[in-house]
Amino acid sequence: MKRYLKLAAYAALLLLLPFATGLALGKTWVRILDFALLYVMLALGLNIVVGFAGLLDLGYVAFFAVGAYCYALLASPHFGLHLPFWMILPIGAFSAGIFGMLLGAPTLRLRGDYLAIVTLGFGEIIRIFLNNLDTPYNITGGPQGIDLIDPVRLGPVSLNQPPGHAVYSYYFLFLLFALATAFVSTRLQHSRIGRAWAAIREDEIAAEAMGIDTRNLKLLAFAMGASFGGLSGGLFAGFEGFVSPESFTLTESIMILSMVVLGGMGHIRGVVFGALLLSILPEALRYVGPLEQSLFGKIVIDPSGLRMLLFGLSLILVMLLRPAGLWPSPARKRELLAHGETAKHENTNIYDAGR
Amino acid sequence: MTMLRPLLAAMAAMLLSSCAKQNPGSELVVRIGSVAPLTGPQSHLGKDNDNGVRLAADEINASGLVIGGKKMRVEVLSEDDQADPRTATIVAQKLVDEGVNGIVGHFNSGTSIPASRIYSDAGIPQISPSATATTYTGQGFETTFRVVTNDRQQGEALAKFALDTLHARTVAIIDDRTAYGQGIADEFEKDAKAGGAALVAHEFTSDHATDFTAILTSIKGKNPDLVFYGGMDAQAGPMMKQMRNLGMKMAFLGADGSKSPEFIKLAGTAAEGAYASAPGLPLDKMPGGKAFVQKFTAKYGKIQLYSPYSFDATMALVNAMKQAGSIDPARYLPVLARIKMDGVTGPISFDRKGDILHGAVTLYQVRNGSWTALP
Amino acid sequence: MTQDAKLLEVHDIGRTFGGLAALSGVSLTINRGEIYALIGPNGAGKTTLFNILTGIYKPDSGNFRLEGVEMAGKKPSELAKFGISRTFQNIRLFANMSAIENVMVGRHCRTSASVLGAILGNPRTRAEERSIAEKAKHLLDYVGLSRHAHMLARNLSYGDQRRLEIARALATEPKLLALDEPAAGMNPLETDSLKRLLETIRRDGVTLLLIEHDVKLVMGICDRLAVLNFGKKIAEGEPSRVCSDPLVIEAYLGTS
Amino acid sequence: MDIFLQQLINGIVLGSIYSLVALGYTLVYGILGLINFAHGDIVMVGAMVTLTVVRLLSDSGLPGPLVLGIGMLTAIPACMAVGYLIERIAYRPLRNAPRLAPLITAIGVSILLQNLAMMIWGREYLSFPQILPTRTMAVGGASISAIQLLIVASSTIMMAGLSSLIRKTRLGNAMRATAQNPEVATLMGVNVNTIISITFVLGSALAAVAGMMVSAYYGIAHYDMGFILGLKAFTAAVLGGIGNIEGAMLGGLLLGIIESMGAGYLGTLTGGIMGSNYQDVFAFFVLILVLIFRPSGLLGERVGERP
Repeated sequence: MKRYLKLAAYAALLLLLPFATGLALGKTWVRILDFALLYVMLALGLNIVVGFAGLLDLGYVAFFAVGAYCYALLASPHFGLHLPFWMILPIGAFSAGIFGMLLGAPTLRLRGDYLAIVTLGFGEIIRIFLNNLDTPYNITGGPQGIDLIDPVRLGPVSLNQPPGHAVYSYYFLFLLFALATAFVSTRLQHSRIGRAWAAIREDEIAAEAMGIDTRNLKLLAFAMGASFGGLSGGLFAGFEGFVSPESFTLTESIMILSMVVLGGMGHIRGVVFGALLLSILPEALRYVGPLEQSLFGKIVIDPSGLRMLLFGLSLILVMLLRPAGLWPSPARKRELLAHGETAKHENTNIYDAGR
Repeated sequence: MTMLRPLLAAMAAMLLSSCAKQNPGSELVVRIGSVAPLTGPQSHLGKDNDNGVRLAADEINASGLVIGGKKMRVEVLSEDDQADPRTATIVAQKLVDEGVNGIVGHFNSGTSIPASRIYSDAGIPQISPSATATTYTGQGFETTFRVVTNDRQQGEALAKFALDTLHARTVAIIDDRTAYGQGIADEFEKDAKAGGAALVAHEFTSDHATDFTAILTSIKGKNPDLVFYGGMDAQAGPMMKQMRNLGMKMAFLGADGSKSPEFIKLAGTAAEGAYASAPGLPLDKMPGGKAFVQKFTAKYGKIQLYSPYSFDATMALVNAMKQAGSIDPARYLPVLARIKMDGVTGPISFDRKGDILHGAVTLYQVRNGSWTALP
Repeated sequence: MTQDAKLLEVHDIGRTFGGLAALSGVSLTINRGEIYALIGPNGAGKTTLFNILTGIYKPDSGNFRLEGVEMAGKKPSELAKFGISRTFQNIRLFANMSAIENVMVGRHCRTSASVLGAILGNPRTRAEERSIAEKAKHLLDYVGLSRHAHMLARNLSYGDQRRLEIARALATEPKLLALDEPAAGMNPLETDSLKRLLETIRRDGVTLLLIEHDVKLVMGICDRLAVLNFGKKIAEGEPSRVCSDPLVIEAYLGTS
Repeated sequence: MDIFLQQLINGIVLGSIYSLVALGYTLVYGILGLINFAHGDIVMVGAMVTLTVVRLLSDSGLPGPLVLGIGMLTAIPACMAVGYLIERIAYRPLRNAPRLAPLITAIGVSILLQNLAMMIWGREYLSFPQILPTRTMAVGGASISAIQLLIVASSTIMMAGLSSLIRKTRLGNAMRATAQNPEVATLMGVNVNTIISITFVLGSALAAVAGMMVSAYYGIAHYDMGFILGLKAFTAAVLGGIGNIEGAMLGGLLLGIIESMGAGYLGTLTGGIMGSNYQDVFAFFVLILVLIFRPSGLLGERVGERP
């Protein structure tokens, strides 16, 4: 009975949250929450690749881009196609999954940082193609991006009507998808596939010897992670109404990786917390200017610089205080507290840089 | 999760400070949002825009403008959109929530377009001082304006200048694959080809590159009469220097993004003789132009690029409010759409879509170390 | 139904590492239900052959067949499906997973739940999960580790880690269990209990291939053995006969 | 033909610059096994400090190369101090933390350094006064300038100096031992923490020289320049083989040449469909190909996975 009470309390909180923030802090913060939920999906997707299977991916934003462009191309005047969103999202997720496999295939024998640079290269390659496929035929709109993307439409109702309240309706849509992603991730983690991924992360050679086809399972990890990214990309395109290559840079991939590691790699709740924190913190730091104003009466340090400086500082401080992440998985925390040495063993396995 | 409590407390404190500024009474507070990238590769141009808005606000506050019997005080809310489309929408929503009466921004086309939807939904007029992509005003929003000529207008002028004045027959084009650079380069290419010039090379770089020797060398092989660059000063300057170092003597023509003191500083002695265009009329020819240059340089140092346009955009907003006798966006928006005024960059009036009407384009050349307007 | 007595036939296996002939023309046969040992001085090629028979290395020449099926060139995961499982000389357990999870991973190639099954949690998948957990618990009892079921593998004692590795290998239901120096670093007491465990495994129908330096253990437990020296097989047969073979004595004790 | 030669020279000069940055990078990378996102920003600090000194002395009438020398001599200790502080505060406490933890602090340090530099040196692009001779020599139809030669020469000298230090000196042995196996190195009496600090400080000194060279050659410095340089150094270091000094040099040179050739000839190669806009795609494509055939880089030692 106690469990249901707790669950009901969580549900109530999540349902009231947007309206409470909207009233107290303004619609900006609801929009920030919406983006935070998209980042939760991205972080959970990357967590499958980095957290479960232990494959360092520095080009994850490419799948976010594939999903976003799938949605943009299939629901905008660009090609004149206006498919319904429930049809495009699976296409976006599926094609992102294919790209995930495309990335996975050539990199299977690579370990650690060699894999990292290839995934980084892959992310850049996708962004550059998106930025340049406006000639000879205008497929992606090039640097101009794609504009006037149809909003998400549930049957007759478009989430953009009434205009002012789009952020609320998108909040619930994204909440639904984020919860589904978390549910699927949890189910995957405690399953036969999840254990196989963990085995690959711990010791790939032993996993292969125990009958795990590491090649297929690594591809599966890339594909699953990528499909979450594609899903989130589609929702982003519908919400933002405009996509351009500038949104899918290497810095985004690094930020998503930071969310996973800082939150608690391999631990669903930790990754969700990391995603929420690192997407809300930079926006909260926008108030540094007014804070200086009210404290010292005038702007002492240039707020925009100070804002990013504090963000960088917070990354450092959190990792120094919580090396295993803010909310690591209980097993990981137990063994880390045992003594530093054991972590040494673990970090030669997570991905050894073949030094 | 002990981390959460301090974080929430900090946010609450910050929030209280930001809305403590409502002071009722005799003054009519007008809030103008000024949005540009204040961090990252274009931060020097973003800050320049912001300074243009601030100078206009100071001037209006000094002049003691009165609307509806109350003395107007303009307050500038600056935001950093980091030239990122997602951040642009968050910042736009933040300004709408804070009840801005008008927006001067954003800087890039890639951020102005997504943000324009949010301002349009909230019915708040937005004037971009620097976004030149045609799609920005092509979205059919009534609240979207710009005081800088769009790519098409500037492309025509540049092509006419290259072909008729510089008599270039063969042309090489470089663009930095940004919404701005590619937009202006494609327009120039279209008009140059229409004018009978042959395009011998179309090379590409990026908005954070510093080495252009490879693309310049392949252009050198084709020996065009003129090299056109669509992109910003941070690349145009070093590119010009490397062009001369490679012994390439042909003319260099940049667009408004290259016409800044930064270009001359970065290109060094190689800058001599470079051409570039800029929308509007030369500052010193315009009424108030000289005064603007003096006041701006006294307060903020050298004018970078678009601060005169952000100054004009702020003035346009405030004049529209004055003529409409109200600072309520719904009331002064129609007036703004039909406004006719003289800005420091030239006559300001908008066409149906929000582009500046018959926007003049002036060509400049670097002569003994500074941009001089060509007749 | 008398199955063919020969379980594993190794035919003329050769392997070189950059010019060095680690193995040349090695052939041997392991019969079903046997404990077969591979002995020989260091550098004789035991581990190389062992790694070939478990798919880690590919042989340059020759082949080996399990129950008549060609195995050379197959990946270790495929060999595991066919019934060849192994342990490692320097214990490669999944350090941050609990003992029971380690063994459950061994069940992977014998189970089939897919991603969809995991997400939907349909009855078939749940039943399979239960069977995996039960089999794993049973195997932990079998090797005497049931009280450490939820301890992280890295925190187990050295002897227990050895036993866990064997339990994990058994989880794949192997026909042939290959053990790479299982008694290395064990005191006589532990070696003796290992010996009893191996005999129990053999009694329960699993054929064992063993690399071991502890001659006393080898002689005491194996039915047949092969002796390798400088990459060639110099003797094969019952321990008593092989011991008296002059070639073996010379290889071990050096020429008198 | 001289266009091809000029492209080759462009590639070599660009490659030398990448090598300059990659040398310091791979030194630290080899020993810490960490993708040091902050390295590019230490190069930026080196460029900024040199530039500030050079601008102060530019009207003092001292000859160009001397001014540059003084600039470098102030930049090196500055970067060494920054390097030491970073390692001491952001990396050492996480020595035994999970592998990806120091990666995040490196990202944090990179953001910190960039914004500190923005506050100190402002947002404008700082131009390098014209103090170096811009004489260009003709080399069979193509041209190479004095500073380009200086860059190629200095990267080779630095690589040679560094590899002899690593191979022939007591410190070098200790560094290699720590890189291979820190635990055993400690048993052999090597103070691992000191060695790692020294390596970091040495890497930062190399970064200072690289920063000076890059800003002198391109005549430009900006608080934001570190990110791209760091990325190119990471690519070059991996291409050459992580932790391998000669590999970093080779990787840097190759990357420079691939990019220049890509920018120059991709258009003709692909019949105009792909042009210089796909230069980075071409570079990453070649990198992926190399890594498929040599999974630990061109000169990286073959880390055979002995079971």
